[in-house]
Amino acid sequence: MPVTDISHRKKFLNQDNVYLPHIAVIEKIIEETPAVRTYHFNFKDEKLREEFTFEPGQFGECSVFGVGEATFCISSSPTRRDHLEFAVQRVGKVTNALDRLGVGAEIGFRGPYGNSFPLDFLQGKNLVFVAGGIGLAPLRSLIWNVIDNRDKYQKIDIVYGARTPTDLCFKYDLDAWGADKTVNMVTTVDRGDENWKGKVGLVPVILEKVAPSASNAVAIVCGPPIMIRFTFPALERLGFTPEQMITTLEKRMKCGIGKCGRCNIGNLYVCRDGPVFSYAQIKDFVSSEY
Amino acid sequence: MAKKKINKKELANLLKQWSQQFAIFVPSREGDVTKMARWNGEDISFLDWYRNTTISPRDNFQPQVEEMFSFQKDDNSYHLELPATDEQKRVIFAIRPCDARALAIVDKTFKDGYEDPYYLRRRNNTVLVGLSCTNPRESCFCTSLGVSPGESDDVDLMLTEIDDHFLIEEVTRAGSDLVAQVSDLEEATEADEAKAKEVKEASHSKVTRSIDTENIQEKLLSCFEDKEYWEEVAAKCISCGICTLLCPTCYCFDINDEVFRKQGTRFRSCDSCAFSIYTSMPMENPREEKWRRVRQKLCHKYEFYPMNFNVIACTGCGRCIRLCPVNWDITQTLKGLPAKSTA
Amino acid sequence: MEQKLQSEAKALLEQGKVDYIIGFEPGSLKFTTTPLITKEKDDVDRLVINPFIVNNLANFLTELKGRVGIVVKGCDSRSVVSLIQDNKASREDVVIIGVPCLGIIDVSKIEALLSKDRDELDDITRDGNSVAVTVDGEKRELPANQVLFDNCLGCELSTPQEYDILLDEPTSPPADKEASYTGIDELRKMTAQERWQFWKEQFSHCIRCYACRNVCPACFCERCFVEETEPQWTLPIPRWQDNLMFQVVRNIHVAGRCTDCGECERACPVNIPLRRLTREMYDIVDDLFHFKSGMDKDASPLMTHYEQEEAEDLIR
Amino acid sequence: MEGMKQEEEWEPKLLGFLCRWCSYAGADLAGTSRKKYPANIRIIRVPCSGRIDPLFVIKALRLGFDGVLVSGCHPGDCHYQTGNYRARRRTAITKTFLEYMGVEPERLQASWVSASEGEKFAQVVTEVTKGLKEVGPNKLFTEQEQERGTKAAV
Repeated sequence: MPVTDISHRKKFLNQDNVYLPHIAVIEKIIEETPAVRTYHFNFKDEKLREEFTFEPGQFGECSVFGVGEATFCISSSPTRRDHLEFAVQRVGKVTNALDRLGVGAEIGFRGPYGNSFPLDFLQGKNLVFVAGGIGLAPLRSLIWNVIDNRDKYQKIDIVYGARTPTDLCFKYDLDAWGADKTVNMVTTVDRGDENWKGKVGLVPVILEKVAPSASNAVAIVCGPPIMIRFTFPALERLGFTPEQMITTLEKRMKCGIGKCGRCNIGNLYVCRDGPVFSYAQIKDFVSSEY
Repeated sequence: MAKKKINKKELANLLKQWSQQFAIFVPSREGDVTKMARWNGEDISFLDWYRNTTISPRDNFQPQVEEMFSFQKDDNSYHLELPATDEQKRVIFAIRPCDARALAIVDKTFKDGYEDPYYLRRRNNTVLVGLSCTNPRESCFCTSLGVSPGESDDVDLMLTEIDDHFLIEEVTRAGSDLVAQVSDLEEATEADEAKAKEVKEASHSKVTRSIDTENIQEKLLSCFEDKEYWEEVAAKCISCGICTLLCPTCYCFDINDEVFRKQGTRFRSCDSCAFSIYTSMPMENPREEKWRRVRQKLCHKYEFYPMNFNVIACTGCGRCIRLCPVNWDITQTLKGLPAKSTA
Repeated sequence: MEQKLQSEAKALLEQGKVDYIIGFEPGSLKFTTTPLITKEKDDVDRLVINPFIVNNLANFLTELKGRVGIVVKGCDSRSVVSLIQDNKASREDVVIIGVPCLGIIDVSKIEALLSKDRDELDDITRDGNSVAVTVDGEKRELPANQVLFDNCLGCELSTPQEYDILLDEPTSPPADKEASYTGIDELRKMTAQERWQFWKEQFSHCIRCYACRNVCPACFCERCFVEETEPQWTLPIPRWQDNLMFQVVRNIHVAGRCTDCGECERACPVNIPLRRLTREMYDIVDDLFHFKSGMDKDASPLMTHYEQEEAEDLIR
Repeated sequence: MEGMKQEEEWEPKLLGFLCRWCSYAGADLAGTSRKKYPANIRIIRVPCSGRIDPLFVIKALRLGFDGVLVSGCHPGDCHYQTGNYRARRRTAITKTFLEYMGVEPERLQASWVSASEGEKFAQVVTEVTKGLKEVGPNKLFTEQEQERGTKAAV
C-alpha cells in the first residue's frame, strides 16, 4: 500500500519544526467519572484559535511540560468550534500530571494528526456506533458532527457501555442523544447498581440484541481492545462485512507522525495511516497484535 | 569525465584542504568504541585498523540523544526555544557503502510526509565521502541486499583503494565540488580504473554470508501468525537493544522531558523495538511477549518497510550478528522461515 | 564430554525428566557458540562443549516454564544456585549438567596479542595450559593465562559443586589472581576524583542497550527501576549521568547475587569494563559479610540475612 | 542559582531518610527540646530504615544533594524486628561501593538514633554537615552543564 498522502494535514503544525507544540490553555475541566476528566482548551495564539480546524477522529499530542507528551483524540466536534476538548483517563505519567493541572494552566498541543472518519463514505448510510468506556471520546466528535448534519445520514444507533454506571462518560451527551428522537440510544453496564434502570450486559452481547441491520449500514467501533476483539465477530454475525466496520485505534505513540516507530500494525502506523481504519485494512494483523 | 587519484600519503593533506570549509569526520576510536568523530587534523592511522565502525554513521545524523527544544516558564507562561544549530558543513570521510545505503533508506522515513527537521538539517549539511570496503567481515551479507562493498551510489564521492593510491570517483555534484577544491590531485590512468574495478570485484566476492530476499515479503506474511516458529527463534534472544541501536537503518526513537534547575528540555533518544516498554501502555502492551518483538524487528525490516518504501531496511552490514551477545543471527532466522504454501 | 552430554541430554528428554534442554551449539561465526534452548530430542546432537561457551545460560532459567536440564560451567552453576536461593528457580525443576571448566577463551585478547582481527584467525585450539592459534597457515602457541577471560583467571569455582550430572573429572583454569584484577588495582590506587572521572568517561560511551542487564541471571526484576515512570528515577536516555546511575544501582541491586561471571562486560558492545564494578562488588560483599554468591543453595540470600554485629564501623 | 553565590556562602544540602519509629521521633525530640543543629538537613520520613533503597541515595546525589543521611533504630530495636539489619547491610555495601566509584565517603552517612536520642540526632547532623563542608559541593553529576543532551550532537 502506498504511504498515505498527508500534505493537507500540515496546515496547523509549527511550520519550521513539526515537533514544536503550540501553547494552549485549559479553560474548563469536567469530571466525567472518578478516573476520567474532559478538558476544554484553547490555543493561546489568537490567530490559531480562529483558524484551527480538524476532522472528527483526528488526534493531537498533548504536552505537560516537564513530564512529557501523550496522545489524545479530539473529542469535541468540528461543528462546535469555540474550544477543543479531549477526555483523559488517569492511567500513566502524563495523564496523572494532567490531573494535577487546573483551569488556566498551560499545556502544549501539536496536531491535528492522523486521518479521520470517512464522512463521504458515511453519508446517506445507517450508522451504528459501538463504544465502551472512554472509547466514546473519539466517536463523540463524529456523533455530534453527524447530528449537526442530521439530514445527510440515515438511521443512527448508538450502543454504549461501561463497567458500572459511574464509569459512563459524557452522561450529559448520553442524555441529549437519548432525548433525540432521531437517535436510537442504548446504554448498558457490565454491573448495575440499585439506581440503574438501563441495560446490563457486555457491549457485544447487547449489540447483538439490538441487532441493527447491516443493510446500507456502517458500524463505527471504539473501546478497550477486549471489547473490540468481541465486537467485530458480533458484527460479522449481524451481516456486516469488514469494509462496513470502522474503528479507531489507540497505541503507544511518541512522535505522532509515523517516525518513532512504535504504533505500527503491520506496515500501517496508527498515527499517520490511522487512527481510523476499516476492519478490512487491519484484519491480517489485528488478531495478533491488537 | 577524467577520474582523479591521490597517493595515500597525501590523504592528510586532502583532508586538511577540505577542513578549511568543512568539519571533517573520520573513523575514530573513543575509549574502546569506534565511530565517526571529528578529525583531529593530523592522524590518518584509521586507515590501518578501520573495517567499519561499531557505532554506525547514522549516529552522526540521528544522535543517540539530542535536545529537541528547551522550555521555560516565566510569569506562568511557557516559552519554547529551539537549540542553537551548528551551520558548518560537514564531510563524513570513509563511510562504507553499506552505511551510506542505510542513510538513503532512513532518509525515506525522515522525509516522508512530515519532514524531520533535526535529521534533515544534518543530512543536508553533510557531504559523504565513501571508501570502498576491501576486507568485508565474516558477518557481512551486503551483497544479498544490492550493496556491493566496493561501490556506492549513495555517497557524493567514492574512493577506492588501488595499491598505494585511492581512485576518486565523483558521484554527485557535491562530490565534484569537493574535488574541485583540491589543488594537487593526480589524473587517474586507464590502468588505475581497471585496477579499481578488479578491487571492487574482489571485495564483492569476499562476501560469503547471504540471505535470499526473493519473495521475502510474502514468506514473512505467510508465517506472521506462526507463533511456534517465532517463539522458537526468539528463545535465545535476550531483548537487549544492541542489534537495533547499532543498526544503521533502525531509526526508532523516544521522546522524554526533563526539568533540571527550572530549565526544561525535551530530548529525543534512540529507542529499540526489542524493549518491552517500547510499546507498553498503562493498560496493555501489544508486544509484551518476546516473540512478538523479535517478529516485529524482522518484519519491519523485510516486510513492512518494503511495503511502504519499496526497499528492505537492511544493508547487510552485519553489526547485529557480530555484536549480539548470544549470536542471534538474522541470516539464519531468515533462512529458516517456514516454507508455507500460499493456498 | 560432548558425547556424554548429548546422550545424557537425550535421555533426560526421552524419559520426560525435563521439558527443555538449555545448552550450547556452534555459533554462526568463527569461535562462537550460541545458546540452544530446545524441547526436541533430535536437537541435542548439536550440543557442544568447547572453549568458547561464553554465555551464562542460567539467564534463561527464569523465563522457561517446566523442568529444565541446563548445561553449566562452574560460574554458571553459582548463578543457578543463587536463583534457587532467591526462589526464582526450584532445585527439583532443574537438572544441572555440570561442565568442569578450564576457562573460556577471550578472542579479543588473541586479537590484541597477535595484532590480528578474529576474522583473520584460522583456528584456535585448547590443549591444557596452552592455546594454539593458526594464522596464515602458521601455528602459534600462546599460554592459556594470556588468552582466557580475566574472570576465568580469578575463578573460584571452575567445576560445579551443585550438579545432577557431572560430565568429567573436576578441573580448573590456570589461576592468575593478579591478571584477574587487571584495571581494578589501578582504579583502587586512584583518587576519588580520578575514579569518578574514569567512570564518567566510560559511561559516556554507553548506548543504554541494557545488554549488561539482560544477560545477567542476577538481574531478574520484572520491571527494572529505569523503566519506572512514576516516579521516573532516571531518564531512559543515554547520557553519562543517567547511564552511570543505572549501572551503579544495578550493581548494588545484584550484590550478593553477582558471581563475577563476566557476562555483562562480554556483552557490552562499547566495551565498558563492567567487570571492574562487578568484581569490586563481589569483594566488598565478601569482605564485609563473608558471603560468596551462589556457593550454597541452602544459605540465605545476602540481603535477607544478618548477624547481630557487623559493619558497625560504617555507622554512627 | 547556587553557582551565583560566593564560595563562603555555600551551605551543604543534606537529605535525611529517617525511620518513623526511632530517628524521625529523635529528630522531633531534638526540635521540641530545642537542641541546636544545622538547618542544612531536609527530611524524608520512611516507614523503616529497611525501606531505603540504595536507589534513593543515588537519586539524591543525582539531584544535587551534597550528602545523604540514612538513619534508623538501633540494632535490636527495629519495629519490624529486622529492617534495620537489612538497612545496615545495604548501606554498608552502598557506601563502600560508591567510594570505589569515586564518591567521597562523607556523602553517604548512616546512624542509629532512637526516639529518645534528640541530642544524638543533633550531634549527628552537626558532624555530618561539618564533614560535608569539608568535602565541598557535590559536583558529581552536575559539572559541565553544557554537556547535557549534546553528547553526540554535532
